[in-house]
Amino acid sequence: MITHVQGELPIALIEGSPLTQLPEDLYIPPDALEVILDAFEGPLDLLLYLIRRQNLDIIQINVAEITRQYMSYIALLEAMRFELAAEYLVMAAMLAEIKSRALMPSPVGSEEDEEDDPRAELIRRLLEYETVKMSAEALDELPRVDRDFHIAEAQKPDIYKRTAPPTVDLSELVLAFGELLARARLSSAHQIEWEPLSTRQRMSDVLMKLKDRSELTLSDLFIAGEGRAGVVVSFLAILELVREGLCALIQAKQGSQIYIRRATQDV
Amino acid sequence: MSDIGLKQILEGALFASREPMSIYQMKKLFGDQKAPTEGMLREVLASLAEEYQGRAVSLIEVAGGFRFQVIDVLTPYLANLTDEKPSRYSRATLETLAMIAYRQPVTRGEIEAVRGVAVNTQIVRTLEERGWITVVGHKEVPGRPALLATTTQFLNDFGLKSLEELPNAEDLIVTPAEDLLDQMDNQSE
Amino acid sequence: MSDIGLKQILEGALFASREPMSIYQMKKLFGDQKAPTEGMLREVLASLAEEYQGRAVSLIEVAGGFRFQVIDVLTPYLANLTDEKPSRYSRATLETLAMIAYRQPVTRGEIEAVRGVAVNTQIVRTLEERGWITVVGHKEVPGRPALLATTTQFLNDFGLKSLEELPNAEDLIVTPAEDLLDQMDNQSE
Repeated sequence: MITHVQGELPIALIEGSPLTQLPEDLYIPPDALEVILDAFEGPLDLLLYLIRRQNLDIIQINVAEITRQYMSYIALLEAMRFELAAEYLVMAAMLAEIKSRALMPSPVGSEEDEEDDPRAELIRRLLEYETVKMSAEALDELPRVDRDFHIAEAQKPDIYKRTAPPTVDLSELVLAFGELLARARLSSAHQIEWEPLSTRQRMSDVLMKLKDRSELTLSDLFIAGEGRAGVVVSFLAILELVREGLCALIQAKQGSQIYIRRATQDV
Repeated sequence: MSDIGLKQILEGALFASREPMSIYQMKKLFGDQKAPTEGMLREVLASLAEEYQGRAVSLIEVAGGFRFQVIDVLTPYLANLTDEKPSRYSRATLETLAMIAYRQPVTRGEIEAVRGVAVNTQIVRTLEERGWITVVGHKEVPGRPALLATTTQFLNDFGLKSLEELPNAEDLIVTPAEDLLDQMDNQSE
Repeated sequence: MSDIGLKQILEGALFASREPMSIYQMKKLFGDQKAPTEGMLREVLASLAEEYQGRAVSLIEVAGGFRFQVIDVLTPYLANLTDEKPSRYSRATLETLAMIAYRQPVTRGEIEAVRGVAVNTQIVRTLEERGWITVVGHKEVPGRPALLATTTQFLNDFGLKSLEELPNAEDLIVTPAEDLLDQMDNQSE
């Protein structure tokens, strides 16, 4: 008899909806593979689920079939999550070993050493993993700051507040950004083009002005003294704001004043 | 609201809030439930202020609303805690500030996308409290995330007249991916 | 200290600080003056905690020291103030954190061995930036992998006084190892 864990083991949620069709053994249909890889934390997690919930009989698994299918995933996965598929494959290999040992008659009179028993090793790992899984759930249930409780705080008197905060050198900031860019490049296939800084600053300025007033006219944003370059920057900033859906342009009728408003859901 | 009193709700909210709390925000505490009137709120606030008479904090009204404040006479004691030399900002904080300075106006999600790590609320708070960044609006996408930008104080503190004076960080990248790949290619030849 | 009582000084200092305050810091409040003993401080803290019984905030002791926190029952009201949802952590992140909390100090390799999957660098970074874990040393094996452990802030943020207060995970598992092995034996017969 299989003893069930008390209470419900968490059922995997895929994009908010529960996964209803679960694999009956370690074979995962290729089209469900990605879902499974996301729903389970790895082969141990999947195996644990199968044993606890589906009464999986490890010995009865058609290991040859699973192995063949796992091999075909690898081709499928080359671009995706290869290392994870490899981990599932290692699990399949381990099950194959267990099965082959079970099928072979053990030599008469020789007591099999517990330490050599791959089943014992697998079970040790499964239970160790299950402990971690349960601990993680218990940890998540502990009351946590800013989620379950809040720190009580009162405004400090002024002098107290004026203690020197950390200073930052401009070069540190630039370096930090440089490193970020380098890192982002290493990890992303394509480079995104960004607006020049002057435009981005003007975008912030426009949004800042819209915080105090519900709408602005174009002329509010063209500052005399900045000359043509200033007009161009303001114009580009407005276009970019509209493109990013941060602002809306409104004109009652042709030729009349154009207003800039904060974008709202219903505009 | 049955067993938790209005006074207790306001008291807790005032202590949880880092900014002064307006009457409008106090009404928001009640969500879909019927909110108390301004008159009721002010009445409870007055009685709360009275209860804190003689304690180490007092409830006061400032421009932005109401807040609890540590009484001034304690200043000399609190000052004893702060003689340590200023700490440094973490790398995460610097990178977040850099993202906001160079890519503003930007949402937290956009910063996270480039950094590849979740941006801790505390980091944004630290930079806001420092007066270097501010929320300039909200992006009209689900969740209406705040749009962050740097402030005039940021420019002042870094000795910049405008953002255009920020050095071009792309020049500083020591080993971009392409170079690394080039190196690998050369080695394999 | 003449007319301001010790209790009021502690009360004010506790409200002025976001971080829990240790006994050591409380002694620092008195600067060059003679500081009260730990015994005295604890006595006053106990009576302060009592005075706040039934109020919206309570005085709590965690690993880092003492702090005032808003009572739990008010959390749903406070949630109405913000659109932002508190951060949720993925199972992978929580399992990594659990491994570090329960098995510390532990290397990434050791976490991977138990979880059966690679530990994403981002997960470790997220936990580091959250201030919950830190590198406490290096294991003297080839590659000198970093040894990870939880921080005082982790305990503070989870409202714990020490690691011993972590829930006992072994109790949560119903089927002991032997039973599982028996099942397999029966099936193979």
